[in-house]
Amino acid sequence: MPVLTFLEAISDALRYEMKRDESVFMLGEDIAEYGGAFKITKGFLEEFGRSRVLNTPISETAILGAAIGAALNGMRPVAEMQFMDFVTNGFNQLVNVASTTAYRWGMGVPMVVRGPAGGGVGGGPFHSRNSEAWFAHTPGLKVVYPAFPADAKGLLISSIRDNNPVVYYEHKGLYRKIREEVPEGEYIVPLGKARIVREGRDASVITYGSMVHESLAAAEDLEKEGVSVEVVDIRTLIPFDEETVLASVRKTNRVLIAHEATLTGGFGGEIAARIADRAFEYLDAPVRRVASFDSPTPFAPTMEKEVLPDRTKILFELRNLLAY
Amino acid sequence: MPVLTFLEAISDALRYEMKRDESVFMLGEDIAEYGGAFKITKGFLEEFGRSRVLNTPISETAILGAAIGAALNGMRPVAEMQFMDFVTNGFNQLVNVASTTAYRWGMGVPMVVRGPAGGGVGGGPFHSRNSEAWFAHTPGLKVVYPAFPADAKGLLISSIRDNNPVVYYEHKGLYRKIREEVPEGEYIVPLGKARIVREGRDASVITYGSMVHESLAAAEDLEKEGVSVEVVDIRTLIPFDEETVLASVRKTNRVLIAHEATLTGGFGGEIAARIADRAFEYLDAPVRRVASFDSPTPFAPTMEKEVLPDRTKILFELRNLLAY
Amino acid sequence: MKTRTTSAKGKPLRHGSGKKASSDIPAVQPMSALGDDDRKKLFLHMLQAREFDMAMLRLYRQGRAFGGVYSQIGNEATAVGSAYAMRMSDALFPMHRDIGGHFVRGQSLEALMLNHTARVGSMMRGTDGTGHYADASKKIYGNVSHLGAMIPVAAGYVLSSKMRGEDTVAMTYIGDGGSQVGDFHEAMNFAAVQKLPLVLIVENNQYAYSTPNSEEFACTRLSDRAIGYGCFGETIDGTDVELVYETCRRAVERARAGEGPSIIEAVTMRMRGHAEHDDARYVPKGLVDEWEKRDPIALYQESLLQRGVMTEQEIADLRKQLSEEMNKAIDDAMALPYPPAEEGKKHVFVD
Amino acid sequence: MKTRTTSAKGKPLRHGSGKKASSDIPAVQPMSALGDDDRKKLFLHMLQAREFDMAMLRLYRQGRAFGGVYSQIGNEATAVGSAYAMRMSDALFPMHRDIGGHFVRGQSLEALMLNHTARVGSMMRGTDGTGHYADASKKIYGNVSHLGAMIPVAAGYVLSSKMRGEDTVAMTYIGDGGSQVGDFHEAMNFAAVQKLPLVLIVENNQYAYSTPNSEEFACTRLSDRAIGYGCFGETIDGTDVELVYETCRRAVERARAGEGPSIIEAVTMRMRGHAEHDDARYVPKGLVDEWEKRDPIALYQESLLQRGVMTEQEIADLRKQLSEEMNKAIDDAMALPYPPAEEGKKHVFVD
Ligand SMILES: Cc1ncc(C[n+]2csc(CCOP(=O)(O)OP(=O)(O)O)c2C)c(N)n1
Ligand SMILES: Cc1ncc(C[n+]2csc(CCOP(=O)(O)OP(=O)(O)O)c2C)c(N)n1
Ligand SMILES: [Mg+2]
Ligand SMILES: [Mg+2]
Repeated sequence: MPVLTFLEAISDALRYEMKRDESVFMLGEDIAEYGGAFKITKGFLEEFGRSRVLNTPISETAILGAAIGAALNGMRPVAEMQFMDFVTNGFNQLVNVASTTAYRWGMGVPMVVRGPAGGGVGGGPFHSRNSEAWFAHTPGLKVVYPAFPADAKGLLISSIRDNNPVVYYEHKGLYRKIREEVPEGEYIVPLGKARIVREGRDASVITYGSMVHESLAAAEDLEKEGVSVEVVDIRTLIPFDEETVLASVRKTNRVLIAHEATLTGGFGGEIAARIADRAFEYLDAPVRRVASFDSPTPFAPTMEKEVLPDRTKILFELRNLLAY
Repeated sequence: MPVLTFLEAISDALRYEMKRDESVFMLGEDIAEYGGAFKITKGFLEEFGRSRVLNTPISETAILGAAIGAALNGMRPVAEMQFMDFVTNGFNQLVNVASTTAYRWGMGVPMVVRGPAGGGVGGGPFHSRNSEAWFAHTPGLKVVYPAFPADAKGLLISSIRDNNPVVYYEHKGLYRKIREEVPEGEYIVPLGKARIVREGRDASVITYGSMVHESLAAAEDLEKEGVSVEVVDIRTLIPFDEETVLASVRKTNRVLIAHEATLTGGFGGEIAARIADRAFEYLDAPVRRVASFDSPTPFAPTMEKEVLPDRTKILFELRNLLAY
Repeated sequence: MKTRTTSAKGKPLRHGSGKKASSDIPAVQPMSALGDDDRKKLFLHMLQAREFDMAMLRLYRQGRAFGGVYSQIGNEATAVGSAYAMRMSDALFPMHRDIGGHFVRGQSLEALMLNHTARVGSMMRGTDGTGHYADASKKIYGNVSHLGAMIPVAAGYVLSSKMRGEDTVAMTYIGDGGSQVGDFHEAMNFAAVQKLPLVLIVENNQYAYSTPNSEEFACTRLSDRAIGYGCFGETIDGTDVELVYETCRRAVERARAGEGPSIIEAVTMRMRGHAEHDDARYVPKGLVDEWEKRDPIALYQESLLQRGVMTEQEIADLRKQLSEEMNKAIDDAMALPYPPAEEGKKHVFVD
Repeated sequence: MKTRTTSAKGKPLRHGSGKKASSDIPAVQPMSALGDDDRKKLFLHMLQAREFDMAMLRLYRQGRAFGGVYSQIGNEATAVGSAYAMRMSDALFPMHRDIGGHFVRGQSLEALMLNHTARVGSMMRGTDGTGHYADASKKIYGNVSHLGAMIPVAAGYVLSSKMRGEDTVAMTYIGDGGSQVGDFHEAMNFAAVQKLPLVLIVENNQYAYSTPNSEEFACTRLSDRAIGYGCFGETIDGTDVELVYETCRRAVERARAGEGPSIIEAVTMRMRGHAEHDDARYVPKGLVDEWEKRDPIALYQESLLQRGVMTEQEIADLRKQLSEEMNKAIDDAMALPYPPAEEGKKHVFVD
């Protein structure tokens, strides 16, 4: 199996689906000649032609609306947001049009909105947001946030084949940092299945996206001290794999939830609530969360590091949890 | 003290602030001659003139953007969304411009966005949404959702005087249904203070907006059975009065969270998470939530009733909680 | 310059100021191959729309309708004439005053009535009402409440037809008010760049809820926006069904020929309140009186009689028949219950 | 018709096709009361902008800058000429290639350098960088990344000035790419309806990131959008600082006189990549070569020398002085640390 970066795995999934299914096409800003701001679609124009690798004007509402229209007309559009932050300019199309169509019309809207999200790379307030909780609170949308190249590929293929609108987050900090073996060709990871990325007995970390890696690092630190931490990567927020999460908590009896999005109103609240409800009797300690401080993401590296969660903060909370 | 409906209390607050402070003005669709879709600003045009009761084109982005600009230029604009659902068309202005300005520029953006929200009145998918959780997850915005006329007045006055952007929800089902004595003239309810609207010993319901009334009704039902339920109206989501909530839970040891917004990713998750963290040792039962089913709000009355939470569903969950 | 007006005197057809003389509005200049059968159909569909409207109004007055009841009186010629310019393989994305177009595409009274009253068996299962439904078999894709949101969707629809080499055209609508929403701009610009086969009808009925044209926009004609997108634009009298048809037919032909989108502003008057709860007191009485004289159905009836296309008797019979059908549809719908409650929890996603 | 072009031959000034001959671009036609002192200032501020740009570029190459480094080479005349048309009591809402305007309003090199490198003491405390800052003392309100978002904000700013009877004008900017964002539409329409004193400069530098004009819009001139809003529109050569100044001065005067907003399209070329990471391979070489000849600073220097406003020696001295100041500003900034980490957790709200 080839070793691919996170970014390459996404390109691989897109290319594979574009080849496999004529109804798949891409639209977005600068995705044609330029191959996209992060070069995800480099070479796609040459391979698939201009009509399937469609450069659009800077018009997120038009991009998302057009994707919905194309999806209603038998296509499987993949809309790229140059940065996921810009989805706010087409927000209405997603939360009111795309998300309600199955319910109202009984028709699928098989579209994927994907793009780079997340902080830690000096992007500042407008190129760092983790907005997945907005969409997780919008019935009718699926929300995916992978952490590993192989998952990124398998989940993206599933997202494209799904008949519902999927918002697919790519943490830009992982693009070139994380690499692993990724199966060639057909490779599917179903939506709605969490994955235990590290087994453990003493505590569980429920996490996704960039924080999976920070959690694994913290778990390794603790392993040296003889403590065994389980790390669960939920991978998709919607559908949410409650069973796997609850099973882990019931096993370890201590749980920390970690995400990079800001704390208040983040999806960690939802996870904590479900645990406090359905695994209540198994809890030996308070349900804790590690997340970004409730602020915009600052630009200066010192300040950005301060507000973002990381291995050290996770480690700190895990120690508290274990000491409880 | 005059007895006012919820709607009249809002008009009263707006009128009072418009009279008191020249920098307060209103902008929105059909708010002038027509007095707004719900007649909140009836008579305002005559009283304050066209420039302070500004009819706008149907342009939520322009409305919210202009409000930000006016706020930066010494005014205290109150922007009406004809229905709060339409805030999605100006979403970017709120979540990226308004919310980050204090942090980036050190400048206040004293604006209020207000409008009718919520279901139960046959509004269907596009006139019923409770979107407060989106904004509660956006650092830099304050979020208010009153349940009583006097609070509506006092909180709206505080919102207008606040130097930060405030998203202020008015449940349209309460507009003409709920009335009570409302202090005349100056009346302030500070943002960030929850209110115990009913004291109790055996369980707490943490709630806001329309569900405060359903929770009170359920509490009354249980009182007849000799059970004493405390009902806490948080009133503002951001800032969140964690202390009052935790104190209630520490007292009753059983907690139900109720809101009309859809369950998954709703603000109830945040409340549950904080309780499961900071009141963990006081909990004698799982933290439960009652909320809308995760779907758009359907139009047919039978179906709408099915998905929305109400007194009966709260009662059912309270009984479970008490029997635990 | 791609925008022109058909105003005979070159005066802009706009501003609900009560100053517009009916002589400002050009007479029909038939250039069509419309036969008498077509004319009868145009008339029939306008009548159907009116009957439907009056029925909803009755239900509303009786307290038997709920949700917003949006009358389309005054808009029948625009809705019917435009939809009649399409092929059945084309796609219609109507707005809230375009029920006439649904009839053109063969939608049944029964289905519409169930839909609007959210009865069991309605096209949206009761999840929503009004013209928000879709019927793929008739290529009708209804609107959402958020004005303008369906313009980019219609654009994407024909973008994909075009990708597949099909010659589908999409026709969609927006009000004088809705034209100020950002979606209008992004979608029409995108459609122009991609030369999409999209026809946008701007239904300028002088008001957006209570807001008159003068507080909505400051341009001479809303079709002048076409200049800023590089597409075709035209402003016409929207009460003249054959003129609407002809204008739209040309726009549809241009679209199908790959010449890109058009913006057709059809000038009419919203003859009732925004919805039935609104008494529209803000509309100057003179304005309404003036437009009363331009009732699209009365005008067309007169024209058909004059041209001998239909007789008084035929028209009376037709009206009677439609009214009976309507009453039956109401009775049938009202006899049905609302959908079962559990339906509310189904199909948030498709499989 | 309110839109016109200053293209001498009536040819549209657009399309980065490499086909534009420099003779298509009209020569300076001074109508101004610009004195030689003004001319020296215009030149100075353009040079400051260029120096700043080159400095950021150096830092980037040395790996000492972070975030996006957006060069404005080619845009100096537009940024400086337009800002120079304002009073200090007016408000500037610049975009990412308008540093020239900041200098016009007296922003210091030091403050800008701290800001762009996010050093301690920077205007935004390190919360953000680039031209996103605001400086109320100079009435500079920077942009957010989301293109177009500040147009409605600028509109609201002068809406409130107008309410208070002040005569403040706001000038704001958007790119050829950003002009397709819905905010553009909603804001300019709103401004036109309210006759707001707003001047929008559309900086058409042929590309939006990698996307050429032809894939962004299909209209002849972006200023033609003005027709659809009922405001004034004009397309000019954006490399000619005095022409830009004159055009903007008229727009500012109209605005102040209550005649409403203007859309001025200034045609230039983005001479480097979108940001420094972008080698702009997608731009045809011929196009760049052609525009090299129209470097706004070289053109103006030539003009000043010819007219005897400045001597070669004066210019050489000025350049040297600016370059020294710049090096000092860099060294000073680089000697400072980033802000303390705790700053990240402060001031999410104001009191
Ligand atoms: C984005 C948005 N904002 C506000 C509304 C509320 N609203 C519904 S219809 C309407 C007036 C529409 O006027 P117009 O577009 O002229 O259509 P008309 O009803 O006159 O046919 C308004 C303001 C809405 N539906 N969508
Ligand atoms: C709403 C939005 N979508 C996408 C982007 C990403 N983006 C940043 S600059 C840019 C190109 C801008 O082009 P233009 O407006 O022509 O300005 P220029 O950089 O050429 O001066 C893009 C696509 C953005 N900033 N905002
Ligand atoms: Mg209208
Ligand atoms: Mg550009």
